[in-house]
Amino acid sequence: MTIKLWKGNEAIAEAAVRAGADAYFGYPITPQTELLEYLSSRMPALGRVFLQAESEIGAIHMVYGAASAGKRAFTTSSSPGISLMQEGLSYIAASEVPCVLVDIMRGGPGLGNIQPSQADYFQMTRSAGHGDYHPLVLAPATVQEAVDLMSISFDLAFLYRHLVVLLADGILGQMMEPVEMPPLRTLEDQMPGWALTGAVGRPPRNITSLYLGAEQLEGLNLRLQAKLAQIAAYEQRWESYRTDDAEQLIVAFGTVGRIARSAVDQAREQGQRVGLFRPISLWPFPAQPLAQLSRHVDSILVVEMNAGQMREDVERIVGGPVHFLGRMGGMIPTPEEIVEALPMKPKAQVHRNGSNGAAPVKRIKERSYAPSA
Amino acid sequence: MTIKLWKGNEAIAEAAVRAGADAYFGYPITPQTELLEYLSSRMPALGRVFLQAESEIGAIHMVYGAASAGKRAFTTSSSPGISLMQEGLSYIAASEVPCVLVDIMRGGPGLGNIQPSQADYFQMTRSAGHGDYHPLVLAPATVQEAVDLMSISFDLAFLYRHLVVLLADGILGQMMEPVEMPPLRTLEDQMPGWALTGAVGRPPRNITSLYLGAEQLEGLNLRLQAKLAQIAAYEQRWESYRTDDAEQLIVAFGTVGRIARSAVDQAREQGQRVGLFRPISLWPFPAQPLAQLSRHVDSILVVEMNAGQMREDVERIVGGPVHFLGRMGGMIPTPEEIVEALPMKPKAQVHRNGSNGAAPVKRIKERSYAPSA
Amino acid sequence: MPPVLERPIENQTNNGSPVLEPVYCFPDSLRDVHTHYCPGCTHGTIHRLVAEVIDELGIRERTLMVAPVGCAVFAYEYFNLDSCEAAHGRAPAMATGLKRVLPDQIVFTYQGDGDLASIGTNEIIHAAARGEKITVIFVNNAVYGMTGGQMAPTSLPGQVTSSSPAGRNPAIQGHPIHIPEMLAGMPGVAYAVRRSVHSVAEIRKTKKAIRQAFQTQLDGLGLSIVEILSSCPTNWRMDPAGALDFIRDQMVPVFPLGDFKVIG
Amino acid sequence: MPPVLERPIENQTNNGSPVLEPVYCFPDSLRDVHTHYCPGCTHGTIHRLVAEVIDELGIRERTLMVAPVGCAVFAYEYFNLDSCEAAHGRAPAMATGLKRVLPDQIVFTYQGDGDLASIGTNEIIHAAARGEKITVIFVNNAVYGMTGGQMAPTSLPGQVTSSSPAGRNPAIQGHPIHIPEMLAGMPGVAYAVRRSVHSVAEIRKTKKAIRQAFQTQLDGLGLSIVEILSSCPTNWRMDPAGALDFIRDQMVPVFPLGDFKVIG
Amino acid sequence: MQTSIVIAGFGGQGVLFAGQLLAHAALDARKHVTWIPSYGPEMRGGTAHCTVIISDRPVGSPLARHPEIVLAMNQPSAVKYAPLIGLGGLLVVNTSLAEIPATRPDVRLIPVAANEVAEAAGDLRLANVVLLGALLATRPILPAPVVEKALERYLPERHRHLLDANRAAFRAGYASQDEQTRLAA
Amino acid sequence: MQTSIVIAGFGGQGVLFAGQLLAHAALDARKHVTWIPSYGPEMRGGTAHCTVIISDRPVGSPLARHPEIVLAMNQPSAVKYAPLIGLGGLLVVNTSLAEIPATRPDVRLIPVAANEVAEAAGDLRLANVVLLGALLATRPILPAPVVEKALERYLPERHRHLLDANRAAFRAGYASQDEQTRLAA
Amino acid sequence: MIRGTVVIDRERCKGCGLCVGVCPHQLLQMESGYNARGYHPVQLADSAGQCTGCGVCAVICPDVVFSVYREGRVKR
Amino acid sequence: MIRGTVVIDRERCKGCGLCVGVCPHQLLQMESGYNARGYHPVQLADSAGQCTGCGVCAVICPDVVFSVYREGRVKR
Ligand SMILES: Cc1ncc(C[n+]2csc(CCOP(=O)(O)OP(=O)(O)O)c2C)c(N)n1
Ligand SMILES: Cc1ncc(C[n+]2csc(CCOP(=O)(O)OP(=O)(O)O)c2C)c(N)n1
Ligand code: SF4
Ligand code: SF4
Ligand code: SF4
Ligand code: SF4
Ligand code: SF4
Ligand code: SF4
Ligand SMILES: [Mg+2]
Ligand SMILES: [Mg+2]
Repeated sequence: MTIKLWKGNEAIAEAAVRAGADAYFGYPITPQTELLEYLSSRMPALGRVFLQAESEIGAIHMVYGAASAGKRAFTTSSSPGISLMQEGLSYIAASEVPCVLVDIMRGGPGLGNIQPSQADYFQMTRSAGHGDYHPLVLAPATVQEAVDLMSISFDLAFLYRHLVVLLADGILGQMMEPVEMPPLRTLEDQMPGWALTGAVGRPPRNITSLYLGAEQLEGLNLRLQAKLAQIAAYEQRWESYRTDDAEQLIVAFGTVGRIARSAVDQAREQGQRVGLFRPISLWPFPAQPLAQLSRHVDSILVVEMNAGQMREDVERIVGGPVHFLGRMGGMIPTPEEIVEALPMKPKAQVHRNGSNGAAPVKRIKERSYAPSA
Repeated sequence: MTIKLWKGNEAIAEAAVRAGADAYFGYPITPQTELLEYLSSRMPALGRVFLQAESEIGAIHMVYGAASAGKRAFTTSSSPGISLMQEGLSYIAASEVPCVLVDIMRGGPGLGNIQPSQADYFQMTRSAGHGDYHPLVLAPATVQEAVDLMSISFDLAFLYRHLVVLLADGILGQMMEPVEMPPLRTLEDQMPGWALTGAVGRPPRNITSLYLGAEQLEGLNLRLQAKLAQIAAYEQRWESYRTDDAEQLIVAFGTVGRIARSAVDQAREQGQRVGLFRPISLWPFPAQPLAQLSRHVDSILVVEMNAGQMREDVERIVGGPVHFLGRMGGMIPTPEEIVEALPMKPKAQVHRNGSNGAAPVKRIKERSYAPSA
Repeated sequence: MPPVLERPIENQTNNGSPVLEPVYCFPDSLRDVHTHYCPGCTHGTIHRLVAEVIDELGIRERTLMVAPVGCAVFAYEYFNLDSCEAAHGRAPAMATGLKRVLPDQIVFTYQGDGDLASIGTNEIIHAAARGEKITVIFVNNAVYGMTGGQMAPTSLPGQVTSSSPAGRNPAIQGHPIHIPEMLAGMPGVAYAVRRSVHSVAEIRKTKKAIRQAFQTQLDGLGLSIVEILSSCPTNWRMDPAGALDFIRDQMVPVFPLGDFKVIG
Repeated sequence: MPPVLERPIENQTNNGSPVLEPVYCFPDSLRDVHTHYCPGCTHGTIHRLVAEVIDELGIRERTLMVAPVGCAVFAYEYFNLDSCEAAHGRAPAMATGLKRVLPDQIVFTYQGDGDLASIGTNEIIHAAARGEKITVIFVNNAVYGMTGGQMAPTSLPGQVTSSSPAGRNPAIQGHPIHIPEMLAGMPGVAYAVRRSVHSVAEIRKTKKAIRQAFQTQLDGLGLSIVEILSSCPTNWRMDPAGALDFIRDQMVPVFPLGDFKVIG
Repeated sequence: MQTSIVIAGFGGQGVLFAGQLLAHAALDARKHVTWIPSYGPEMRGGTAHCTVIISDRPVGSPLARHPEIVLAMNQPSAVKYAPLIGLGGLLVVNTSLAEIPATRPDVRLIPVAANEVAEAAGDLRLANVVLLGALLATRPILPAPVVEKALERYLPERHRHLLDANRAAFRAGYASQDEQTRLAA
Repeated sequence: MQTSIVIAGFGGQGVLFAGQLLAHAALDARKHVTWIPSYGPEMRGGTAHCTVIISDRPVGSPLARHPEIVLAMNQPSAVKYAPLIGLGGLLVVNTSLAEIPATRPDVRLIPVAANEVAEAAGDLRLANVVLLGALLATRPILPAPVVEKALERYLPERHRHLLDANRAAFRAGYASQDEQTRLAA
Repeated sequence: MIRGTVVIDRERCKGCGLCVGVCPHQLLQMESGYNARGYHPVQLADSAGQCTGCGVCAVICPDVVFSVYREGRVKR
Repeated sequence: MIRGTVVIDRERCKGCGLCVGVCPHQLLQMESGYNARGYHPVQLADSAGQCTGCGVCAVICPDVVFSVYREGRVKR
């Protein structure tokens, strides 16, 4: 197999194609537009469905429709567009229709900007929209990992009949990295037993999220919760890096996860025993492995490109407040900045590059409940 | 002042009118429609603006517009409609335009049903939409409290130039209770210094959520976070009931909070030392008082009409797992059920009403991370 | 001439009278369940017409329905078809998704006026602009029936509803919206008509139009839509017969019946 | 005759020549800042026309603008007016909110074709149906300019864009959508026209239309909308002059210029 | 002291109003009180019910899974609620439209031919008030005069002309049980 | 070993392609590599830049606040990036369009009249490749032949006819520094 | 005149009365009794055998209550 | 013929060239130099005083670069 340079957005698109995507519906929004543009020629070339929708709301409901027919359907967007999909996502989850969503996050709130961000963590891990459920949320740190996760996302979606979200940010969407692409999968046209195909010689099938009776709707919810418990049991993904002897633990996901990796290396060079815990599945959050690791370290530093959203999960799991470094609005933490934010300072003062007159870094760094309370 | 029976939805509407609401824009959805219907005659009668929008998206952006003119503007909806407003809410928060939203929650996910629910806890407390912010979320337990909170909501919204959410459920919207209404406030027409009124003899004003530069957008976010920290410092509201000598603590909000109050009384009658902590502001969550209380009790039971959304906050704040009782889809926990879910059993077996052949109660009751991990 | 089923289901002897043949039976495309519609509500009538057409065209096993949010929210339980339930207003988008991946199936939406002409206007207009080969059964009863009779964009000037207690005032709340007229101008739309179910004669014409709408889809010509003026005795606070008169006397003048576009 | 400002701003002596009077100056209603528009992009032209009209009507201090999401997203920084920035497509709803609470102010939206004719179709149609007394400047450049030239509902048949690489195929992606024609049928709409800025003569006609649109609002007659065919040299991959020719030769035949409704 | 009352019947039988009347009266009697209807589409054409809770202290749940008192105005309501009544509870049943259901021995059963009594009092539609009268005669959860007063104060404008008929119906209902109670005593 | 390179200039000067070329070459040389552009509306008519990171181990941040190497193709880029260059870094500046900026003593400055050199090599638009040549002559972060090979392999189809000109421009850029380096030596 | 008859699905009827108004021979009337859902269902009062099987009752009925039968072969 | 002139805001010009094509007397041309934003701005080459102040350059210019002046009183 060959390794080629791929732009993140295009690599994700191609990975979806190779994973057997039958239909794509989307709406342009920076920084994910290349996904849509790439698919606008690639899907028709393979005789598959590509359709630019009139809006994100249109797109998610087209996906809902195509997925109801048992097809591998997906859409992609970025933060404001994802907000518009919240109702549709809730319907999809409640109807137990499998589908895949890619969110290439950008700066918010509001129109914000088009720079990278991780501020959809809450929006995606805490039930997209109303009601009780969590999408299965996967957060790659490299283009290769994005491709690998995209490759299994439809399988996961169909296995659990659930919504699978690939959560990345503008950096991952826009950057190029070497990628080994999986081969194009040819899927037999096997219609799942719940799909709408026309009621030929069988009773009709309905796909709905309406359960008028409270007991019926509680029944659906108990079924969903049971499914989520299963997903939580089987689908936790994470990476630990140099944690074996770590005294200080950094927790970071996605792009920040890879930056933190550099920070770990830098800190190690300076003699600090630092490790990295990088959740890959954000829901289910890899709670047990983190809880276990947390017992062996002296301090935990969560780093995010948001105001501390994953931090809340980490605090809940480790049972107390943690240190936090957050950059927002498209500002990207540097490895140096992360090292500097580590609570325990190295004994020896170490020379460090990169302090030549740059403006002082604004950041949130704290150790209390207050703003996240 | 007179006390009268009021239906929750109508009482909230009247309270908004008396608090000086200038403009209402809304879209029908059960179980909050009476709010809209009531205002459709009440607002025009006072020469104020009532407009039925074409959708919830239209409604929230009309509110955005009217609020940008410095007016007291609000809308109301229920869970699926709230999902549709997520993008607009994020814009409003980012633009720092004050506005008030009432969410009379119903069963989800998806179309679900129209029965009461508390499953918008995440959607409302964890940044409505994309980006880093939290609305100020107030959760009344009685119609009187709903009226009292509605009465201050515009003031809070204007004080902080922020989004204030009154979060209730179908029960509170539909029930009648005695209410003492505050008087009709007459507000001088004082235009705030940021409002769009026409640039008469002053430089133009812009209301925007666009900050193209990463530093600028981080600047906005730091300003928002500082404001949220202030709100967290000043706007925590809660009620403690019979907690002085409590060995077991129930934590519940809104309608479940009032039901839990009965459960506390019942358990006390059975000799159990039980107390209730009822957060009234869900964001900011009254973390300190709960943390303090938690140190004096043997066990904590969180009860919600959802799968355990507030539970995550409680676990984070008390630093470990708690007991949980959740009903969903419109099922309403009874005091008896809550008492039964209390982890410590009373020593003496106590006679209890209400077990005459009713179907066994389905519920989520657990003590582990699994499904919420 | 009464509507005649293509295939008489059974012959039977009735009280010793001569052999009687069924001329009117329960359609295959409906399920024999009780509907939740109010007495006299013409949603039921329209359900039957659609089912009869599907039966007559012999397409039951390849027809997919997208139900709306509105009083017809349970339509998927009443039709004997594969079907799904869209979010409020989004049925045309969901139908687009279905039809694009199953181009040989027949896909139709069944939508109310709040659903299609208010929250979901964007979805119907763009399905029409794209020329989606779907059929739209658009039931206009001039109110939000399901939520208790609030004003709809189709409510008549002066109409008192639970959210226009002083009567709809066009100067404040605007004029009723005319969907087939609006869509007829689009090349992607092949069939756009308005009918009513306020009398036996009109019901028969409506059935013909529904049939032609499905035929339009079978012929792959573009989007077909039949707006049907329908009654809501409950929210109009009328008896069922009075409600039909209201359609005839009040609604038809505002929503003229007719063909706005017929291709093929 | 060149457009003439009502009030000559200054007299000045230019290189010893006789007294010259200004006939064309920088409008008060624009701010003297650099815009981010591409060279030759006619968004700038349209900005100027709107500003001149506001100046000439003397309504700068009571005019509120709602900017869109699109290349004109920064319009609020370019106009010397109180203004705000709506979410993508929602400008008519935001304008409704503003106008309803400030009925004496002049409220206008400035929107692109992706904004108004795609994601925001619902908002414009219902603002029109309600007869909101707002003015809509609708800039149709047949692409999503801001995001890099994807197909819009207004893209021409055959037009190659970054999301219709084989050219827009009406059989798959539908035909272009005609907004003023669609709105003209609504009683709430008082003025609905299409203009272009591809030549000096058309620019002058466009200015007159913009003026009449604002006058319509001043007269309280209903919603006024001017669709303006505009260039996007960058995404069309043309030089600015070629882009104007493209409007004339390719766009105008698909989007005929004209008055679709004029009341008052 | 806390009493929960469910009033159930067909839509149109005035069950919601009967409950509101009780709630108003309870408030007038300076009690804590809640009223909550069944709501939503299932109301349509089907059955309706409401729950009233009257108490000496703030009311917790406004709903009662096992109400102490049930007023069943039709057959489906009688069938549905009879088994749910709380220990030692009371079932008032409109025998004009319902058969007397089987009840547990601890439940007191009050059959009233409410439609007939109402018709006699002037209007068939007053069966709801008849049942209220019968209830208060049996269990004085509120003083009857307070309820009569509430009738005067809260009868909606459009039914004002029926005030006397309402009062008569209430008294007839009350009298029916008064008598029976006396007979039973 | 890790090297971060920023290439900046006007839109249309080919800064993104120059970066991609470097990235392709780095991959061909079996290095870890990332490339990331500036993106979004500010590209329009204004300046564009991209960052390439070439490393012996997996790349953490694909961005560098203080890049070791900057190729500034125009004046604004030179002004913006000169002060940001990392300690001991390198600034290659296109003196055809930019004045030589003031730099810190630790920064090595390579002025190249790239437009002129490119024009001489056959096409003004090849200034980007000229600068790359100059860079590789100065700091051999990759072997020059690998970059030339990459040029062959990754030049987009529509520019194929310019392959020879590209190669010539690259060599001219390389030669310019080769010579200067020799002179400086 | 063609002779015919109708079969009424008593439990489906919601007693809306629409059919009563359209039968050309006034053969339909409401029962005084209730069906299981609490409606007065319609009944055929055709002792004279006047029903022609014209089917307009079936056309107007929103609840598919009627099956209509006619003497002789079905016309196509 | 009316005499006039134009004043060019050199820094606003984006060098799109539209004005060059519409001047009836071909009085406008692009500078070879750059302005601060990197564009070749337009310049007036009217040594013969041919400019009539007709203003069509101002009408076509998307970037409000021109102020136009004319001799005599402004017509109203
Ligand atoms: C997003 C959302 N908004 C609002 C509602 C509430 N809702 C349910 S049905 C309905 C109106 C239906 O009216 P119409 O489409 O005219 O159908 P009808 O009931 O009249 O047949 C509304 C507003 C909802 N379910 N979801
Ligand atoms: C909800 C949402 N969806 C998508 C976008 C991305 N977006 C920004 S501008 C734009 C298109 C603008 O096109 P148009 O309205 O035609 O304006 P133009 O740039 O052509 O002037 C899009 C899709 C967004 N910002 N928000
Ligand atoms: S409410 Fe109206 S539309 Fe809905 S079922 Fe009843 S009569 Fe029909
Ligand atoms: S991209 Fe197109 S519409 Fe946008 S500024 Fe450039 S030329 Fe104008
Ligand atoms: S078939 Fe005709 S005649 Fe017979 S009952 Fe029906 S309407 Fe009357
Ligand atoms: S029309 Fe149908 S539902 Fe109505 S009364 Fe007649 S048979 Fe019954
Ligand atoms: S005003 Fe007229 S003549 Fe003078 S430069 Fe401009 S276009 Fe030419
Ligand atoms: S039209 Fe304006 S921006 Fe274009 S070249 Fe002429 S002066 Fe410059
Ligand atoms: Mg309707
Ligand atoms: Mg556009």
